[in-house]
Amino acid sequence: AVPAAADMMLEGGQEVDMVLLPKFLGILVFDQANEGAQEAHAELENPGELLFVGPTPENSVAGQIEIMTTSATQGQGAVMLSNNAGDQIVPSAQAAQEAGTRVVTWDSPIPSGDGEDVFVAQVDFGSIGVVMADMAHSILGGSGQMAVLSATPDAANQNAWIAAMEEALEDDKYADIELVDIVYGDDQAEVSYNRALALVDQYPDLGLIMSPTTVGIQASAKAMQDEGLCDQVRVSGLGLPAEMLSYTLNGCAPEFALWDFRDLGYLTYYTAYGLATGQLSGEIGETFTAGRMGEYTIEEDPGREGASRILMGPFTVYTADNVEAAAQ
Amino acid sequence: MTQPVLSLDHVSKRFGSTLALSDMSLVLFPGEVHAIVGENGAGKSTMIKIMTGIHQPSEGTVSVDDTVRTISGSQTARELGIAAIYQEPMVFPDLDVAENIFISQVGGGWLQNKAKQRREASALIERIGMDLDVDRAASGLTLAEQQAVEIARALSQDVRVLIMDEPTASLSAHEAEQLRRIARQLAADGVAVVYISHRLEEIFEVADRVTVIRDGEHISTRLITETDTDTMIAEMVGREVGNYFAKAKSHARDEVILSVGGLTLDGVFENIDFELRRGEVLAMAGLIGARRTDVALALFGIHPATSGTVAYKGEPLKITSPKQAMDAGIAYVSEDRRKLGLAMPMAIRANISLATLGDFLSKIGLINREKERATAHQFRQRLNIRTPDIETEVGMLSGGNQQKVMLAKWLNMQPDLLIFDEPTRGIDVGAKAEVHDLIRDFVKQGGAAIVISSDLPEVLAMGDRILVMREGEQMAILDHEEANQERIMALATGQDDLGRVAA
Amino acid sequence: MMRALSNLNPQTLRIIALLLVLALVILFFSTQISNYLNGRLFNRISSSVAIMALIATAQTLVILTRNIDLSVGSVVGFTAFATGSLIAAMPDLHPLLLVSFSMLFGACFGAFNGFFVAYARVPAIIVTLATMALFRSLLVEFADGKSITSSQLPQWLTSFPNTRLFELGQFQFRASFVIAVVIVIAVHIALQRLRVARKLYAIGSNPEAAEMAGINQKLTVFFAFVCAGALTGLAGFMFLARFGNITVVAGLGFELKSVAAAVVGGVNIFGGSGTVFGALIGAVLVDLIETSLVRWQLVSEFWREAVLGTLILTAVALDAVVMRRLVALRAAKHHEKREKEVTHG
Amino acid sequence: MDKPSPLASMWAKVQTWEGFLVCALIFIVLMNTALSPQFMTLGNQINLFQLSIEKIIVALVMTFVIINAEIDLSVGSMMGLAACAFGYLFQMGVDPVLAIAIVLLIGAAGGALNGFFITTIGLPSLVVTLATLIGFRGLARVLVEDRGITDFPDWFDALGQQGWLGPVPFALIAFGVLFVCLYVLLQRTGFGRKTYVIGTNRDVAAFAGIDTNKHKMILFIMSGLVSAFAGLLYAARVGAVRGDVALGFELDIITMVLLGGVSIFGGSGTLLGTLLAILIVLNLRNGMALLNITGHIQTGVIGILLIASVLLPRVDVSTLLRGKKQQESGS
Ligand SMILES: Nc1ncnc2c1ncn2[C@@H]1O[C@H](COP(=O)(O)OP(=O)(O)OP(=O)(O)O)[C@@H](O)[C@H]1O
Ligand SMILES: Nc1ncnc2c1ncn2[C@@H]1O[C@H](COP(=O)(O)OP(=O)(O)OP(=O)(O)O)[C@@H](O)[C@H]1O
Ligand SMILES: [Mg+2]
Ligand SMILES: [Mg+2]
Repeated sequence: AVPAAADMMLEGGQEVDMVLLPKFLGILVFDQANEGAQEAHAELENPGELLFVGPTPENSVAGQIEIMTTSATQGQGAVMLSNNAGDQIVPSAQAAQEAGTRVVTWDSPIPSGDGEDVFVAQVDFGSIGVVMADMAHSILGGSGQMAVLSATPDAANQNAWIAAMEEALEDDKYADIELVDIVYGDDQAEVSYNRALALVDQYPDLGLIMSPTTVGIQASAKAMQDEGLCDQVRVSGLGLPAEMLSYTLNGCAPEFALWDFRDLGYLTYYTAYGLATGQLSGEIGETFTAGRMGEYTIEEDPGREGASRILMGPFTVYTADNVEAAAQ
Repeated sequence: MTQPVLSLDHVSKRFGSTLALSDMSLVLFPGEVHAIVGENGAGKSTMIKIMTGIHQPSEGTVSVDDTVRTISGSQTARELGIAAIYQEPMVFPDLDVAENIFISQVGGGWLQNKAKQRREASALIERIGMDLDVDRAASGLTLAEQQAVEIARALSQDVRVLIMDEPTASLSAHEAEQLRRIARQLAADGVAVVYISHRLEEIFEVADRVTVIRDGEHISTRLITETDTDTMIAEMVGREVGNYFAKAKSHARDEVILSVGGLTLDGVFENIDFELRRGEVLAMAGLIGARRTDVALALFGIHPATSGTVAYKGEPLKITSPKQAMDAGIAYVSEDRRKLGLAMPMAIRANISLATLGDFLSKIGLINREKERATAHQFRQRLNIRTPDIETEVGMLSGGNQQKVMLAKWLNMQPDLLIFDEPTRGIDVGAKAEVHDLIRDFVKQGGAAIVISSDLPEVLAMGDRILVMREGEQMAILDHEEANQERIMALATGQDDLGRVAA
Repeated sequence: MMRALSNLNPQTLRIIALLLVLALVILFFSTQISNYLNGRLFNRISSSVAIMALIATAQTLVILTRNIDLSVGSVVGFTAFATGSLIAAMPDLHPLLLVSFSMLFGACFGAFNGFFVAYARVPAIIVTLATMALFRSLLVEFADGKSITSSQLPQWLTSFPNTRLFELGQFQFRASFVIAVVIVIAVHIALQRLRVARKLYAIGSNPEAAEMAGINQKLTVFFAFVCAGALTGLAGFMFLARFGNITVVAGLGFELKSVAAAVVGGVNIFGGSGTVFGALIGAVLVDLIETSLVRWQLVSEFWREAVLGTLILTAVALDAVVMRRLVALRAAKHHEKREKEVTHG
Repeated sequence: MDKPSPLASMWAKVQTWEGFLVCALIFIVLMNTALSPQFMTLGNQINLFQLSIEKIIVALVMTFVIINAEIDLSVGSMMGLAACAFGYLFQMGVDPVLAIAIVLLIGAAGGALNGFFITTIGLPSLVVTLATLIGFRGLARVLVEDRGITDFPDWFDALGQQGWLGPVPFALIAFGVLFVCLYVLLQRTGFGRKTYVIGTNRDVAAFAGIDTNKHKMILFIMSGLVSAFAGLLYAARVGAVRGDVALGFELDIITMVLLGGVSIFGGSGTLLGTLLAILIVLNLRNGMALLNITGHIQTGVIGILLIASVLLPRVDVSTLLRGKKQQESGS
């Protein structure tokens, strides 16, 4: 590893074209990430272009592969990818790297780590598990049944987080918390809504629905509220303050967590810029300063051996006390 | 005379290269039955379609009540009181009979009054002299029944001009009679009736005036009293035609090719027994719904019979699919060319080779196009099919020429047993004679033929023996000598008491 | 038994057959799932089926005319989003105005489809395949990364779908469900009684004949699409009210769900026959199966789709076979009748 | 018969739908070349095919199915099922070659299943394949659940990712070969002729002694088989499988076929048309992608193109005829 040059400043003004590639267009959080990236883009006075292109929702996987390939053809300096294609993206990502395009993943990594320079992790996936377990613990008051309502069975990061949570639940502290089921709402409001209710019907003693996806948690909360079940079944997971405000205040979803996607975009841009301009090599241990967000280090990804990550964290746990402020 | 209700002035109609109508003029007066005769492809249907706004004239004008009108579509025609019954009947299979009749009725409020509708519908059907359950879905109707529905539909609106394009083509003598009565009656009520038919004898029963057209041109318009069959035919075909209804002598040989015993299709027909020799023509007579077609379909393997025996060329044969029948050398020329006979949007060539595609294939399964064309050309000459060329879509041809293409398809199979279902339906005298000759040649060369026909003169002209059916039962098999129209009708309608009918 | 049935008309038969299948499915699951048979089940299904019922009705109107509308999903999504943005912008807009906006908005999409199908004579499957993509794209453009959240919506809107109009024991009749059912029944009666509506059947039954019979096909088909659009728009409104949170994926995949519901409900995909009431039952059946499968211990989460596909297929196949038997019976009876008449007369 | 002037015959050719497509294609290619320097590079030209190779392969059989007046909505799910089945078997430690054989068998079986319900039970293909669209996807789900399967043998990945003849990958060659074979099959053989006749009017075909059920069965088995093959190619190209492989591909595939001038009501259309439509769609998408036009606008443009594809050649077939065809193919 290279000697960790104490906070190396990235020098701006270098021209490099970059692509910010979300899972698909039209989702709020990705637009927030774009705002962050644009902010960094301006800050670094990159004369090059920062493109925000993405596939359509129904064509996400094929679309991401296509855009990755085209970016390579265009000789983009870097592609910032919120991967929705799992390892299917690997060949095109590797091709891009061979073509001299840096591939930085954010929000959702490439599971195998192949074809990826570095993953900008919003939080430590392990600690998400712990945090979810803790939220469950405090909501259930230490004991009770909970079920998970995830996005799709293919959502790599949801799967990772659920795995992390299951691991965390091994701890004696959570001995009395029973994870009864994992179901999928396909990240669609109506499916998630119906799944949530089905869970309640199937497990009469269910105390908590843990939904590590913004669509799922909101739909579950609404479902519980509509059916007047909030007092017996609570909802928690990862959600947007703006969407969860009312449910947090009325106790349907007393606790939930999330990170700031603007920051994520901002940090991702800095990383990608550093790599694309050659100021960063991507070596483990390399440290740099990402503008307003301060110092970050490239480290090994504990979740995926052989892969490296930059850990943004920590993320905020929202409760009735702080949610209103965040929702503004 | 009173003022004309509808008139065509120097109307021409072009379809791409074909000139279907050229400089056609025609005047219709209220209260007359105006017959129009002409060979297949003469342009009769086209003229009708111009009157009803389906086609627009390429040149010339249409005027109603002496005022020039552009009839932009069948709705406009309706509003002007012009209704038509087309060559191929058209019903809505999913609606019941009553609804079929009143579906396009104008006015009458938003809601449909089922009871009232039913009453009026039955009244209309009765008036036509049909017996038909008006609550029944139209899907099961026979051609004749469908036709009845269409007529009723036309009658349900007060029409000023009623056009009938070969209305009796699919009707048996009995129903054709009824229909002509209706036509006369309408005329008496002041309606102008246009009556197209290839059955000249009925023209003389029904028409006041008759217009002859040939190759899209107006040849003559005469009072019916001032013309006769021969002149009419001569004008139609532009040549003399021999007496085409003369019965040729039988060519029957001894070898029995087909013997059917107790053939039954449950709920449809039962106990059909007959033998058929090489060189023989067996005619099947009967009213519509007599289920002759179904017998044919059973022999051809479309609706296999449920019981009974079929011996073919001596050996017993169980026919369960058309393929089987065809392999054995049995062919069936359907009565419904539009639905069952021809692939309308496809080329004449492709249609002719259809039943015998195997013969046109090379070892590796490629189609030998030269051979295909050659065959098509040959049949085009032999049956003189009127068409620009053999690549023309069959759908573009006139009814009669379509019929010829369908015959060609089956003749090319060189079958031993040919079943003709209404072989000359909608075919003009000239073509009729040709088809009859074709059938005769066919049997002369040792084939055997079953001819299903609702046209009694034809039955008598073709049949060496005549099998009469009624409601799915075999009434009798008459030898040609003992057969005559009265006798057949008597059997077909179930009043076998000869004395009374013949008298 | 069969004989008795064969006296009824096909449409009634079909509905009876469907209700039988429905009963069977419920019976089956009640043996599989503990405390399955209770008011709760009804409440769940009834409130979740309300939206699909409307869409299936719309789909049926179009299918009857031998057309199809694959754009319903996109229309629902767009309408829901647009309605949401509108009410967010002017929170004290009168509810009725908002509803009529949704329906109008949907009707416009319907008119767009209808124009190309009826007047430009482009096959419906092509037009709507295209507009499905087109409308969705427009939505993404229009949404511009924002999404509608329930916090932006007035209280009355988010609460009305679940307001209980009346209860029968455990059975709660909620606004959304009641509205949906009322509309379905209204459309059902209209289709049977209105003369205009019969023309939908006529056109689907035999377009060529319709042309010859002087039915204004263009207008009728256009009319069908506009009505379907309006109904879909209403569904969009309900979608917004029920889920509150609207993103660009709203309504994704509804096109196939609605076609499935209609088809399972015995609507002939080639037009001419079928009822919206059947479509409603179809929607209920599909929804019931889906919901029950989630609760069925035997099948893991991952088996759901597989089983669902199988069940739909068998349901449709069963229906087809049974109907054929009955129709055959009718024909036989009819024949006998004729025979008798002949022998007597 | 007098020969028309060469110019006139040229014009006549242009007026055909295929002719129009050729012109459109040329225009698009020229535009792309002018607007983006990378377009005409060999790499991009190959990528352009590679990115949708599975779809365009299936589009070839879909052409048969639609000309036959049927439709197969289950192709996307079958591709997914095939890919997942391969992944599953591979994980089970089954020898990849054997696995491939089994997967192809599954494809044929799936097609036969569709065929059975369509021919023997007599259900509309739209309905049957709509159900199997759900069912096959479900089976894929059952096989891989929430796992993503990867690390296939190198030769397998290479098949999808590396050049086979020079820079040309295996899949592209397979496409070429398949196109030629299917072209001959459809346009020159008795089988092809039957496909058209049945599509035009099933009853007429039946009355001419053609076993329409057998024919349709064969077509659907073909469709299933080729879809499975395409699914394998996909797995090889992306080197990993997951439950959502090829989700929603059916619509893109059908779009291409219809764009090629194949009548949705059967009986008319050619493989050449389909090929041209494929080229147009691929070039258009690639061109737009190179110009950084985002996904939803691309789809929108294709959508508009689809409607235009019917409006522009607005010549022959009257709606009546269309209606009739559909009715007969339906009954
Ligand atoms: N839609 C069309 N397109 C092209 N040609 C047509 C079309 N309709 C009719 N024709 C041609 O116009 C001519 C007249 O056809 P028409 O149907 O009027 O004859 P017809 O007198 O009714 O014959 P038939 O007694 O057999 O019905 C024929 O040569 C036919 O091929
Ligand atoms: N009562 C009926 N119900 C249902 N289908 C019928 C009925 N009568 C006839 N058909 C059908 O209509 C077609 C015409 O056969 P039909 O019974 O009229 O015998 P036909 O004596 O050949 O009459 P045609 O003179 O019209 O040929 C056949 O396909 C038959 O199956
Ligand atoms: Mg005619
Ligand atoms: Mg008959």
